[in-house]
Amino acid sequence: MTKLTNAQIAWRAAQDIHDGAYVNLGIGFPEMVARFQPKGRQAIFHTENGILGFGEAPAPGQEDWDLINAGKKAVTLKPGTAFFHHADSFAMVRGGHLDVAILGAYQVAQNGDLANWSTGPKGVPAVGGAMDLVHGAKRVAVITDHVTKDGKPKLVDRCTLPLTGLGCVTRIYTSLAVVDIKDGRFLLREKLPALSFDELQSLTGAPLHRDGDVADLIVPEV
Amino acid sequence: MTKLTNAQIAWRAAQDIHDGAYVNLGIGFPEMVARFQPKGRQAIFHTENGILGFGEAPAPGQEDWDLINAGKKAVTLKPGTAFFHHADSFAMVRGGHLDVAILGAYQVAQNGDLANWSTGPKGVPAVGGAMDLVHGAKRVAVITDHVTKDGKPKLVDRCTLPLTGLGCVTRIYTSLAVVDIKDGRFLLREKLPALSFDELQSLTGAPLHRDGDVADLIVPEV
Amino acid sequence: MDKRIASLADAVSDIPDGAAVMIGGFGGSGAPIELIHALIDRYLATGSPARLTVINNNAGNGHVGIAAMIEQGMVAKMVCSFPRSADPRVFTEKYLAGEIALELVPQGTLAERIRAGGAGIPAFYTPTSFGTDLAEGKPVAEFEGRSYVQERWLKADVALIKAETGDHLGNLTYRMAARNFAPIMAMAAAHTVAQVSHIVEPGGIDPEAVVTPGIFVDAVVSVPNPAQEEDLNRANAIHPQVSA
Amino acid sequence: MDKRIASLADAVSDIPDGAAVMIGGFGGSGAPIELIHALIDRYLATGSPARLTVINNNAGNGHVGIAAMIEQGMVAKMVCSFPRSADPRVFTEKYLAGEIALELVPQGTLAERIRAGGAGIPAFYTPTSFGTDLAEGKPVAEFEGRSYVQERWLKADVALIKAETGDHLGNLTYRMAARNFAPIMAMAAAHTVAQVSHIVEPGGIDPEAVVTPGIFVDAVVSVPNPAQEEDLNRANAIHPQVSA
Repeated sequence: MTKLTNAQIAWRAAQDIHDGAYVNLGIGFPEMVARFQPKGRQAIFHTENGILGFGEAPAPGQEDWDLINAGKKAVTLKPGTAFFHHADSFAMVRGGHLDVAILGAYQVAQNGDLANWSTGPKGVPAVGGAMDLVHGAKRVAVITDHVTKDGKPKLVDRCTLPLTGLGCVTRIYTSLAVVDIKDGRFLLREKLPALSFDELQSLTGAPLHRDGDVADLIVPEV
Repeated sequence: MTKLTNAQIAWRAAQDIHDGAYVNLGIGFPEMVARFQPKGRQAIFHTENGILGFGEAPAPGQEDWDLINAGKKAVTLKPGTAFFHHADSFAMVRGGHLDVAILGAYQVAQNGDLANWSTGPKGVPAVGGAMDLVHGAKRVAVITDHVTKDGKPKLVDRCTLPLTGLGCVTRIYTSLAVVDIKDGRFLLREKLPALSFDELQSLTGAPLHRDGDVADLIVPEV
Repeated sequence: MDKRIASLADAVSDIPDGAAVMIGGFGGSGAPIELIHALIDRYLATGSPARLTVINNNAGNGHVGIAAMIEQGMVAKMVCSFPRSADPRVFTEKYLAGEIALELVPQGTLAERIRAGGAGIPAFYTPTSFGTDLAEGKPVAEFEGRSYVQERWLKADVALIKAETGDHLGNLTYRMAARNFAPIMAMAAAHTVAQVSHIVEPGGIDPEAVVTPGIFVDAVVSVPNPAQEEDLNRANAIHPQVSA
Repeated sequence: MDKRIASLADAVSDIPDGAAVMIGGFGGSGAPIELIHALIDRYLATGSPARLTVINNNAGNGHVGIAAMIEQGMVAKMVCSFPRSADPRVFTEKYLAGEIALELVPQGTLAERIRAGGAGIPAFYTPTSFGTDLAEGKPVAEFEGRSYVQERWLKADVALIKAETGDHLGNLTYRMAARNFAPIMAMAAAHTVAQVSHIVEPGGIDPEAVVTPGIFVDAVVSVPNPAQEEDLNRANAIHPQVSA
């Protein structure tokens, strides 16, 4: 089955970020969104560990390990960067000052519940800033493969994994579709043109609704 | 009756401030304590409006009105001064970081209750930072005339004026005596030598107790 | 993105009737006099914004700044810790006449409530005011054997603040003790307007020295030589000036 | 007053068994490696301090810093948000073997609890973790139609932090994102020790640029060229080094 690559999902998510938006990207895959800002738009990126307005990764060998993001990867300064401490950083998060947070997911439920921090009682649990980010950013979006590695739906009726937050996600960018969450339902906005509605529904763990036309999900060259 | 002047009371209070102590002086009369730091000791003064380690008043005409204390009087910079915002300033206060707060009083009760912000329902009420200062400084002391202008006790059995804080004062420097508060009782530590215990008791609204010798209250030349 | 606004009038043009307005400053130090006077001028010209709730440590001094707002009748309620000053007549007379409401808040609680508003903390416990008249009606709780009062966050529709240097992105620094409430008010208001003495390009402020990151600021307006409230009052200034 | 301490060993000599120790840093950025290693050296020489509770965002990486403390057996409990790293083996093994306790706290809640500890706020409400496993057993309350979890302050006996410049009075500045938890940990600990790359006389730091005022700092020790944890781990460093 044709599906978007992670880079292509990240590209799609980046198209919805307006110029001047304050954005937090979750560690790992979501960090990729920063690479695909549309021309003429410049988001201002926030990282939990106390930087606002940082730039992209430095060239290898040029890292300054006091200048890292929440994923512990090196970043760079830009004109207008600001440093602050952790309590101020999460005041920005919890206080509703971020426009968008884009996070990864194990599961997203049709009521907006998100599970993205724990796959269960085995191993060492780690939560980081995810539980704060889902409460505070004006818009919480998820980017994810549409299904798990073994083909199970990640868009579900009800999360079975430990929750990160209740009713917090409003848009999901997947490898197959763009789905909004509204009034406790999945609303299909875009899907890959080659994929029928029924095929997509069969890969989704709760009913997909439509509210007007479903647009074609663009497959960008990235 | 001979009694200490305000300056002399302030001098006495200043003798109990150790070198390097972090000190907040209430606005008005308590500010005078800063003038009488014993030689070789240097307290670090905090003011609610966001300065730590400021210096004395500037010469008239040299005021910078962005550099004022909580009483809106001009102060000066010293090496090591720091500026911070109001929430951080009261984190210092409430968080137990000040060694001493010295405040004025309308009434202090033998249980340590303090009334110093309101003389009743008439007029415009104003509280400022007093209610914060009484909860947080490691030691809360009061400096005051021993009696009101019309001769009534200010050291009382129970405060009749609106309270600033409960059980917060541990030492009172008056125009006649130094009185500690311990286990809900006034403990007389020093008194003017010319004044008999009974005379002092007659000017005090609750029993004065003794715990060992009562020292002579020094009348300094200031 | 460029948060610069061309004029003081533009900077205050959207504040609606009935708004809650946080105004920086402690006494005259940090008072954004030019923004306040622009707001008064708008009110005198248009009748708006009226019935404001103003949040500031004090309640004005003399006949300029917040005192002038009160004198002109724009303010329905003051939220402050210390409504006294060298010349508090304007507030005092209206208050005693029942023409203005007062919510008296201990200064540290005022600061913490504002910071909580900006930080997404709807309520917190403080020892301050426990057992006093100012705690009446508030929930209390005991933690580790000590009693505390529950206080709620304080937010505003608008904050008007004075800063020293600001860049196009809204990053700000302050001048000495003029900092006071401004950084936390910038956090707690839905829309924050800063008048700044110096405007610089992004990068013109050392990232280590930024006190208010631009995320908390919506508009920056240049006021190169701001008036000092204390100086105005010593010169017996009145706003608006009465034409001869 | 002079808060300078002559040696790293002196700076950590008073920390008792069972102490709660806040350690600055986010990953390697801001980790006070030299203070941590001095504490490990003391433990290896004397058996103290043992059974520590360590509060940090993470739980160590590789075989230096906090990971080395855990590896040597000094740590009874970690309080952190993210006990994972490039090489988390030391913590992971002890945790899975039941040899170390873990209190997992969402990162923003961890920061706010520490700040509350320093600010005299015994409890506060946050939306974070509401309805999740991490809120189990905690009081909840509704404010303005939204649900919140009550969280308690977090204090410590000691904070060990890394700063860039410090003066004799304990005023501190930091280097870039190495700031992270250090300013709030300095507030929340009964005794705060800062290792600083540069020591200056009072007045050597611009009063506007002070990030941590000296009131929050008890001891300052000079470490002119501090190690970066990330560099140590890339070089596969181990503390203590095993003599050949």
